[in-house]
Amino acid sequence: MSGYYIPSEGLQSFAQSLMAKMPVVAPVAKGKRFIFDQLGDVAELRLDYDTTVLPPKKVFFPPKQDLLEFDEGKATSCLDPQAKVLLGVHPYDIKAISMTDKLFSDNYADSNYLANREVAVIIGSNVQTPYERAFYGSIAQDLELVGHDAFLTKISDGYVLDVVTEKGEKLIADLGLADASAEQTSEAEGVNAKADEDCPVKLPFAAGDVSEKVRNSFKSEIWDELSKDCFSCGSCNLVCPTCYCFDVQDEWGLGASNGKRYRRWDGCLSSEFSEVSVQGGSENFRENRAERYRHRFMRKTAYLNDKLGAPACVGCGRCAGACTADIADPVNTITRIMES
Amino acid sequence: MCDGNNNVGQDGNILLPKEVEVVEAKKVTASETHFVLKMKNGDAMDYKPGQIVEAGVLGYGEVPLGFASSPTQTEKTGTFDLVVREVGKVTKALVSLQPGDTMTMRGPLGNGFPVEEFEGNDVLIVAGGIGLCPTRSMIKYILDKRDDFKKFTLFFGSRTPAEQLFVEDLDVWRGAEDVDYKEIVDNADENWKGKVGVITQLFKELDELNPETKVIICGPPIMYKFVIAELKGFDVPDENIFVDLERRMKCGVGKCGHCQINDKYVCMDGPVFRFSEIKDLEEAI
Amino acid sequence: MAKVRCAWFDFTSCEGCQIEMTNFGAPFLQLLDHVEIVEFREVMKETTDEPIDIAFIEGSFSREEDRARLESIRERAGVVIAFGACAATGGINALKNHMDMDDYKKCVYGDDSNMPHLDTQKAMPISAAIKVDMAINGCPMSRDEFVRIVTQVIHGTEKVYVPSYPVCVECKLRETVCRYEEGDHCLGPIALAGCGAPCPADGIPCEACRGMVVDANQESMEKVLQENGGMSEKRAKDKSRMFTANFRSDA
Amino acid sequence: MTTQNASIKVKHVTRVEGHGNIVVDVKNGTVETCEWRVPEAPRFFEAMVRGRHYSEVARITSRICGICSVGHTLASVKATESALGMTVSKQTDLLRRLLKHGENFDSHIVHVLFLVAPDLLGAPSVFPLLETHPDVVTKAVLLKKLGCDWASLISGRSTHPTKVVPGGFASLPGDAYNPRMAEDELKKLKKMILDAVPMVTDMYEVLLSLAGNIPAFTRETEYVALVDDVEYGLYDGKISCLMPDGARETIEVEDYKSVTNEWVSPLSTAKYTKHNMDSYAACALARINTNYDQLHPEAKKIAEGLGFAVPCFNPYMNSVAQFIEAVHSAYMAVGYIDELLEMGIKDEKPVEPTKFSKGASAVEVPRGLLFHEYAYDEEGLCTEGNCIIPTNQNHANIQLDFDKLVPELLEADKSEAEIELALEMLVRSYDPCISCSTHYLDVTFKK
Ligand SMILES: Cc1cc2nc3c(=O)[nH]c(=O)nc-3n(C[C@H](O)[C@H](O)[C@H](O)COP(=O)(O)OP(=O)(O)OC[C@H]3O[C@@H](n4cnc5c(N)ncnc54)[C@H](O)[C@@H]3O)c2cc1C
Ligand code: SF4
Ligand code: SF4
Ligand code: SF4
Repeated sequence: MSGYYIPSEGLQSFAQSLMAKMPVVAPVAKGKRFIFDQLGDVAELRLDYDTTVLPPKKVFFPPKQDLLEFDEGKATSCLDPQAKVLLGVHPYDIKAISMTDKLFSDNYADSNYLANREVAVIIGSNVQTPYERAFYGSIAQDLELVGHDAFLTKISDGYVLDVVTEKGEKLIADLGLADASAEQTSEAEGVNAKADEDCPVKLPFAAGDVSEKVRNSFKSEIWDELSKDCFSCGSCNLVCPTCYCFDVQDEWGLGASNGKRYRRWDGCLSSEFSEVSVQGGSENFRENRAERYRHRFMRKTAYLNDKLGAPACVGCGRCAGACTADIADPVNTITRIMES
Repeated sequence: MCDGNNNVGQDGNILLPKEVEVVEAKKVTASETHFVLKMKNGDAMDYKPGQIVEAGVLGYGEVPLGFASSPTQTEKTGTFDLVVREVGKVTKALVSLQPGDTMTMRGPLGNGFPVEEFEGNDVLIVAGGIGLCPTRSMIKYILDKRDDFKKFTLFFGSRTPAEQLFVEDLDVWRGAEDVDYKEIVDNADENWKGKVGVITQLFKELDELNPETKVIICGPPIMYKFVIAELKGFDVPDENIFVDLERRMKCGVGKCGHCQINDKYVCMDGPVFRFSEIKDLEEAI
Repeated sequence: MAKVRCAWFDFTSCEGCQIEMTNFGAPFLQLLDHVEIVEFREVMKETTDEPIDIAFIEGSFSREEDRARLESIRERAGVVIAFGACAATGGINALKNHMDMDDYKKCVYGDDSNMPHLDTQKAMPISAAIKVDMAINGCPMSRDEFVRIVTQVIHGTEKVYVPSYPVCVECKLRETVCRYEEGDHCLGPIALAGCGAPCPADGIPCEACRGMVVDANQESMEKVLQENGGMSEKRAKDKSRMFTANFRSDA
Repeated sequence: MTTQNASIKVKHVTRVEGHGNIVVDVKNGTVETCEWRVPEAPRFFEAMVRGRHYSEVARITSRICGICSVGHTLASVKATESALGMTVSKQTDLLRRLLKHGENFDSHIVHVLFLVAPDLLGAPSVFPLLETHPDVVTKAVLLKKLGCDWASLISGRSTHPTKVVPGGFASLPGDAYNPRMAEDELKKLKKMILDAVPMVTDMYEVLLSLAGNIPAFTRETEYVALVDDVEYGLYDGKISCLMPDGARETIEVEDYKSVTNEWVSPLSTAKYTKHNMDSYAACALARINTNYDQLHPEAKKIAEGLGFAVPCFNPYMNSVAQFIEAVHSAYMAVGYIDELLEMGIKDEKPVEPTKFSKGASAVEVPRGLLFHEYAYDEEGLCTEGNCIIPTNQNHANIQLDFDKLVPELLEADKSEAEIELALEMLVRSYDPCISCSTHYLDVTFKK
């Protein structure tokens, strides 16, 4: 649709005018890292962030989400979508969001996710500071960048705002933004065209080859070796923008018969994840670490490829950084398998 | 697959269950209760044999359970059956429900047995223990539409005579002409006059088995391997063998990830699988 | 619904878990709609000899002479809940389990250390003396978990779901920046969750006050403590004695 | 005299923290035995800290006591800071003082309103009061929650604080991860405290109506408390010893052992202390007797209203002193918050050690003076620790109170039940924290 120009010093007032319309969720600093949080003070906006601890999926699919409330045996849905702007989403996360959009709408549409998703306006942002573990430049390349409503690109003296949907256009219509000049637009295009080159880590294998080789390694002993230090902590699952597994639990309230049912993010690396009762007994279908570790890599590189049109990994590098034992990095693991 | 209309609750919330009334609740063994149920608000329960539901009690949770009745019964009476074995938190809350109480339900879910493919063929059903519940749905269906199927053989094994489910059905099947029914128990008691041993022994009594027979296996995981080995002896191809799998399920609609076996979601792609589809999936059986 | 008769008992502990009971504010009064407190020495004079529905036992089992009292509580109680880390795992008191009794007695009481009333044994969870039905874990016990478990027990659930995964899960769910990323160390990867991971969120390491997860990868933990936590081998090896002495492979 | 012989046996006297025994043996009108005993299971914290890293020590010694765990933590980090040559920032000092007031308020509310008030109302516990005085109990519960929230906001949690570490704070108040949010959290706290003032006034009215039920008993003793130039001694300062004649002596914290002079009694797993007299008291009464001038004017008004005057030698008045201190703490807190907001909150990292040696500290916890002392080796591992807790310091004083009180009660012809209650109330008024000292309060009367 249309391109606008925001001077460097105009960014905060741009964000401020968005905040006047609805809550703005954007990257802010937290300790040595960044998180997406509702902006309280526009000065805290950090578009120069490398990556966030948790991916922005949390905005639509909160780590803990109430599904229903009940009292005296009657259940009611807890859907309560709140319109907001999700500002500063990096391209790899936009890709991941379009993956979760698909996963939550396929077969049975899950309104607990989709209702939140539909009311959000997503403004993407180019990566100004690549995360040291990121490899988005060499994975899920074929996947089209869709799902966002507008995109901010940092150029030498400001930002170019590309508005790509009507939702986006509606949001900024009355902000009086200046149109971007042809030079500004082409500078932004240049920035985005070479974005992948700046990505610090490279995965030097084609997705199809990886998928095939990883599948074929199903019975290899390499998984035992790779997972030896694994804590089954599931951090690699939880920080992943394309992971979406969950657990459901009921919780009583303090009244006589009230309570709620909620879901929380779950991960296939935890040992309770694959426990089942069979014939009344208890069994675990992925009892040891190696099986669980393998399942994750199968999911990331092979199982979902057909459905998603790309591997279920966008190369954000979050899992690599989150794993205390440093064994979750897809680049390292895939390389080991490809070379085995 | 049935269309999802039955499934979607208020606000289009797929995870919001509907209310079901307990019509009958009968304790059939020390740990199993047989429920006869009816949808509230006049909704219909439109399912196929082998499909499942997420049944629950508010405040305790939901669990996947297979239909134990045939849709042919439901068409007539408007009721359907579930059998619940008490093993833990949710199942305990379920078995404590009494006639008139409310159970919550989402479903039908899953694929069920490919009934059309079975029509016009010989059918063998091998059920172990509580595996008789989901298969009862198919057994009843076949018996209700007996002319649509050729030879029908049914093997049922349980640990002890006391643990036998559906004793009234068993009585009928034992005497019935249109089903070749064979049963066995692992451990007999003083009143048991039948066979004692593992379920695979029943194959020894079969003179022949048409390799075109469609076979359903449902029981404890350990049973699958041995039954399939017997079927190999009769040259039954893997394409003709159907297994019913159990996994932990939280959503039942292909989202939560708990039931995933390699590429497959048991709740969406199953719980019924053609053996040829999953025999190479290491984690499946 | 009839009120559930609850009683609190204490053994070797700091009584902090009991004090947490007074920290609920208004929800505590709401809870009293369903719960009748029949014995709680720290806040009331009343006692009971009648059967109790739920007995909450605080403190670890650290003296043989306490066994009889524990057994009598078990006999009178329908459900026994280990209340807090000391009762659930031995807690901080087990930090001396690897030491020699004469040594630690002498350290604290000097020349008077041979007085017999100072004798103790290894600090153990109360499950070392009696059957325990469930635990409200943590040092101090988690108030949220208390409400979660008690409301379920009130509604007749005998097998209450409690997480079996490590603290890292809860840390991620609340988006805490990992201690290791801040240049610190942490026992979260082997520590049993359920607390909501308050410590890393507050900027300090998880000390695994709820004990370790089943099948904790202790070897990998030692390695991580050294490589990422910057600890000496000795410190890395000793690290998990604080709250998880009874879980260590050398226990 | 009719009570020639007394035979009362009460097991597990209640509403105190930890277990202690009283054995009184009266034959033919003569008191033969009158003993205060502490048979709590010893816990050996001083042995357990050996070999632990300085960053862990406060987390361990906090577990000495769940009720004054904030105080233990503060005493511990202060001793460690002294041993490691760490000087904390002004912001840390102010936040810790604010925290200390939070703990004092919190603990005093529990003691006065939940544990002592039932005695004054003739009830066995606070629970029957829910029926008879629902309004009072509800307010007490809310005030207790305020105390908990207040201390938790600064320290992470009021039982076994997380954020208080050697060198400063591990993180900003509340859930803040930046200074702007921290300031918002402090503003919230200020509002919470100010909103609670009317409830405190209501509690004052209740206490005033019950003041007549407080036993009139006096015994002159030595009072030991902290004196601080900055404020009414709580968080920091020097040790002051106040004699019954008004003589004062000031002692440096490093020389605490010259005050405590610990000794082991066969009656107790806790150690006893003594200084100039055969016993001394270290409690709210000791503090208020020592530092009355520095009380906040609003707290002085409450004291005057309650007819409280210093010096006060009635140990039962310790509970009244605690209530006055609670009011003092509320007003002081508001002042500290204003000062912090004026300075502006900064995101400070805890300061690092500059040496590894030995150091001691003193902090007033709700029930009296607390000392911690540690030594560290070059790796920052603790080589020795010493903790002297207030209840220990009060054991001998309780004993001497008993020695004077029991004959007086016998003289006044009190019934066994009355004597029993008077002794229990006396023990309770000290707000003893026996698990601190190392559980069972048995009162045994032998004939
Ligand atoms: C496709 C399918 C069909 C089934 N059909 C029937 C049936 O017809 N009748 C019947 O009685 N049971 C059936 N089950 C099993 C039933 O779902 C479990 O017994 C039930 O989930 C246990 O839940 P609980 O809360 O009572 O036990 P819990 O207290 O949760 O735990 C008891 C044990 O059950 C395991 N478990 C927990 N949740 C699940 C879950 N969702 N699925 C499997 N195991 C779990 C736990 O790991 C534990 O070992 C079926 C399961 C599946 C997957
Ligand atoms: S791979 Fe790493 S992050 Fe993932 S579960 Fe194992 S230890 Fe945790
Ligand atoms: S697998 Fe790792 S790198 Fe890939 S998307 Fe998930 S968190 Fe990012
Ligand atoms: S801070 Fe500790 S508990 Fe949290 S993720 Fe890191 S290692 Fe795990």
